[in-house]
Amino acid sequence: MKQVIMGNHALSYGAMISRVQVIAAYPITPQTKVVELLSEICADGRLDAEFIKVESEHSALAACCGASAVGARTFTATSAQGLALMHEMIHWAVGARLPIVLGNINRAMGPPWTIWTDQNDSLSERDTGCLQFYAQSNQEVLDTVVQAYKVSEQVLLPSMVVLDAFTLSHTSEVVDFPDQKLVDEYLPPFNPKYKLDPKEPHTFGGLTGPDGYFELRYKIEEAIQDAKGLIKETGKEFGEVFGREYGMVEKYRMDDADLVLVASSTIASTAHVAIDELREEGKKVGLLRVRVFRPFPSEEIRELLLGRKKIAIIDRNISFGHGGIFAQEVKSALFNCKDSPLLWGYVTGIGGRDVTVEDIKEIINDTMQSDKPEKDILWKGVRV
Amino acid sequence: MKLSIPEQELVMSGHLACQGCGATLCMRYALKELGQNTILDIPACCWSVIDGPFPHTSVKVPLFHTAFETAACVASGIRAGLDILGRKETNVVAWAGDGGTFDIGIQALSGAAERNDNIIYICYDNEAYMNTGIQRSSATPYGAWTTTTPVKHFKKMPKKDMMGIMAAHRIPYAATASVAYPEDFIRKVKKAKELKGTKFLHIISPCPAGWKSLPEETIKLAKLAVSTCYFPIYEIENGEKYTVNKVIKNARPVKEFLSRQGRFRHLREEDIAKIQENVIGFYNELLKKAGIEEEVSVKTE
Amino acid sequence: MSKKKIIYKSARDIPLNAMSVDTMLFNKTGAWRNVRPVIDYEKCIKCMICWKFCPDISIYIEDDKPVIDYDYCKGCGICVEECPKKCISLVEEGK
Amino acid sequence: MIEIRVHGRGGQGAVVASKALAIAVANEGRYVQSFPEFGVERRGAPVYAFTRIDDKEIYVRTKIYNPDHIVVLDPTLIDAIDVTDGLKKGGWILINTTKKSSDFPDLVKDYRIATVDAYSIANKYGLGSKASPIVNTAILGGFVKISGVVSLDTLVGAIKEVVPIKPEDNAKAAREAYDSVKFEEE
Repeated sequence: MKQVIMGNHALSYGAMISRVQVIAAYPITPQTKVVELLSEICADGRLDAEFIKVESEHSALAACCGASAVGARTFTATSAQGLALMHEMIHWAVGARLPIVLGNINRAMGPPWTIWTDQNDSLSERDTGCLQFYAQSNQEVLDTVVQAYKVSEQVLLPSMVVLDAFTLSHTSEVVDFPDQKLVDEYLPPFNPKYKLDPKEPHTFGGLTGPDGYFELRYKIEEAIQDAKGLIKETGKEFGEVFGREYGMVEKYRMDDADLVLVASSTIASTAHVAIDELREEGKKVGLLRVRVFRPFPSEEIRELLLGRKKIAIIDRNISFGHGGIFAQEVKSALFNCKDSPLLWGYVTGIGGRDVTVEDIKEIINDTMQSDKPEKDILWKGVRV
Repeated sequence: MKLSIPEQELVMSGHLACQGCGATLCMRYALKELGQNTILDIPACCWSVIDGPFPHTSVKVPLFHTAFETAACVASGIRAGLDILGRKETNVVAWAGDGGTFDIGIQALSGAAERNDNIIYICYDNEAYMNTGIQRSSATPYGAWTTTTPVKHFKKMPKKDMMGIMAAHRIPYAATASVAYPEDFIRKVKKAKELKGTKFLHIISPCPAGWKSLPEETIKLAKLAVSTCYFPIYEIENGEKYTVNKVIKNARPVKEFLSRQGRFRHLREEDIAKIQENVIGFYNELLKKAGIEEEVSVKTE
Repeated sequence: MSKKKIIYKSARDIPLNAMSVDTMLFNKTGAWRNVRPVIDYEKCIKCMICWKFCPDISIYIEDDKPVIDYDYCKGCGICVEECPKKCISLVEEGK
Repeated sequence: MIEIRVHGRGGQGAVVASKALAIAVANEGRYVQSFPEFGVERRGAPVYAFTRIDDKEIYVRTKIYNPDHIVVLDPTLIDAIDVTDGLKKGGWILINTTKKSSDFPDLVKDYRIATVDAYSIANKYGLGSKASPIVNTAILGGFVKISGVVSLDTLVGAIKEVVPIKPEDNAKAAREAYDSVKFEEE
């Protein structure tokens, strides 16, 4: 059944239909609607779950670690400063191999205070071993929460489902609610092999010297690489059951494209329109939307971008001193490859500045008209 | 032969504690009463190491090692998980040192206490950051040497009154105990086990390395801490009903406690007098709160 | 419960989340001590105070009397100090 | 390059010994590294401390796997762990013990044994407690005699620099061990 709901609520409903059992969360703009709705859902019995209203984001994810460690499916959501405060516990969830799903509303980092979107908060967590999904629509937010649990609970790593502040979180649009019975079959109950259980007592996380820690970290990398196949598998299965297929990336009008625009989140969504308009002008351009940032889709990047003439990448983030983060990662995936295309890295939309269809068309046209990028970081739209 | 404490042992030999470590006895006594149906979560502290390296452990109950600030909130999470999974009978115990309780973990503890989450929080207090080599914490007493309060600048602030803070949260039960009196400590663990809501136990646990005391005198010091009123033993119910256990009528001079520890060797007479005054002052306040009229005096034989 | 320290040869057989699979009993902490407590059973009144205060759980009860397990006793001396009958003495470790 | 491993237990001063030796070497104008086996030090638990000495700047920054000499502060370690692990053949093993080198038959085969009763020297000068005397400075006196890495006076100067308390007593202990260490001169 379809409803018109905002992105925040898509996150809450995603958690609801995934039958999460413990929620621990702390409010932060623009995520507050997520926790408010979940509080009502728990209160009126639509979801049989314990909701711990913790005193900080650090404690939110810590409480989730405790709950997940005893075998309960757990959920939390946060944004920007809250995600940064959780950083230590994201490492903890990964090291303890706890499949917690964390909704993150992309919001720029303060100071100065800002509540508008960019990707620096979530991307700052890229080295922790937590999976990262970037949604372009409220429908994808809801669908991805369910898929994230299915993947996480098999690889035993936490997942982050990311949506833009306001352009998704507070934007209402039509969302189809998957049938609960089908979701229950698609996503079986969480039943971990090892957990905190007095009947079979174990200690988790004891002091580990150089003779063992190296191997434990190797296994985490093994698991996150396995996640690539699982993400495609579960995305395909989701398509068969619910009619919407998902993968590591989304290809849009790329078949004969000489120039491919690489983008993510709502900028990628807007880019569909820019691509259509430029196609009408006879320009052979296509869009590659990166849906999963960790594990990074290097294989798809090589398969779909090698041999193209030009690549333009839009980053709504900046790794100070080096440039856009998607650009860096795409470059590194294409390195060591024969006929890897020239690549223009654009940084735009920082701090929630709107990125319009015109802006994206300008980016593509600039790329077409120049024979090579003048600089590593091509700022677009900043008043200099 | 009737034992004064339960015979079952849920802590095993081979653990890595120093010779004469009070903290191992605290755990041994607590688990004797808590029993097998218990889950521990332990933040950074001596016990993070005492339990032993991966893949070994010295306790017979599940133990979740966690980050320094999170003893209480991880316990809240464990409790919520167990409750939703229908395992409400399992004891959930946050087990932390003084640093993880008085300093870095106090926010999470206050959060759990304010929510009255059904957990037992036990702080074994050796009065400094011992696992990292004896740095001062807010549980370090006035006058003490630590590596961060050198003798010329010994700790000027008094020990933080954690029980007062927990009383202010109106939690159902808070109590202090001493590792020298396991019967009393175990009675309080049992009481905590049977109450719902947040229970806080604060047990003084001498540390030979950090207090610069003899390993064999750990129990002797834990007794002197009580008999000198340095560490009063009492209970607070719902933040208001005070009960003083082992009421001390005339206290042994606090010097007897201080003099057996190298961390106080530098104190001059006037420093010791100041400590004596504070110790007796606090204890008299406590007696008043417990409705006990007469005041304690210091034995001067 | 084996009495051997476990070292994992490869990532294949290492438990995922640094989970314990054995006790610390392999670690004979008795090697730490340089003095050992010895009970004089003539004077011992079997009050079990030594058993009660042993931080290494290395005094066990056998037919109603305390027995020191020298595999694990670290020689801290608490039992010697606390014994009401002073019937435990400290002996220099095999000099 | 000379590499030395000091064996002790937590709280016995192995690390301070390695540091004192390092300062002495530096005071004689040579290059040195001094580092503990970074791990969990617990009073009583076996610990290791390492010193690397050379005439030129030392670039290697790894553990020491094949020490030239070892110093054993606590005789009970000999049964508890393999103190000779990686020790170069013919290297010195200086043991704090009242026993003679011939009492260590399996060690004497491959290595040169020296013994010094550091416990009684430490007790004589009130270093540490009766239950756990601090023998590190005493035994260093013995080591300097057999290895000759630095002069006794330089060592005593370094000891006074590094020991937290009783510098004079520590110095005397080192001198006494220097004189009383027993070893067979080839």
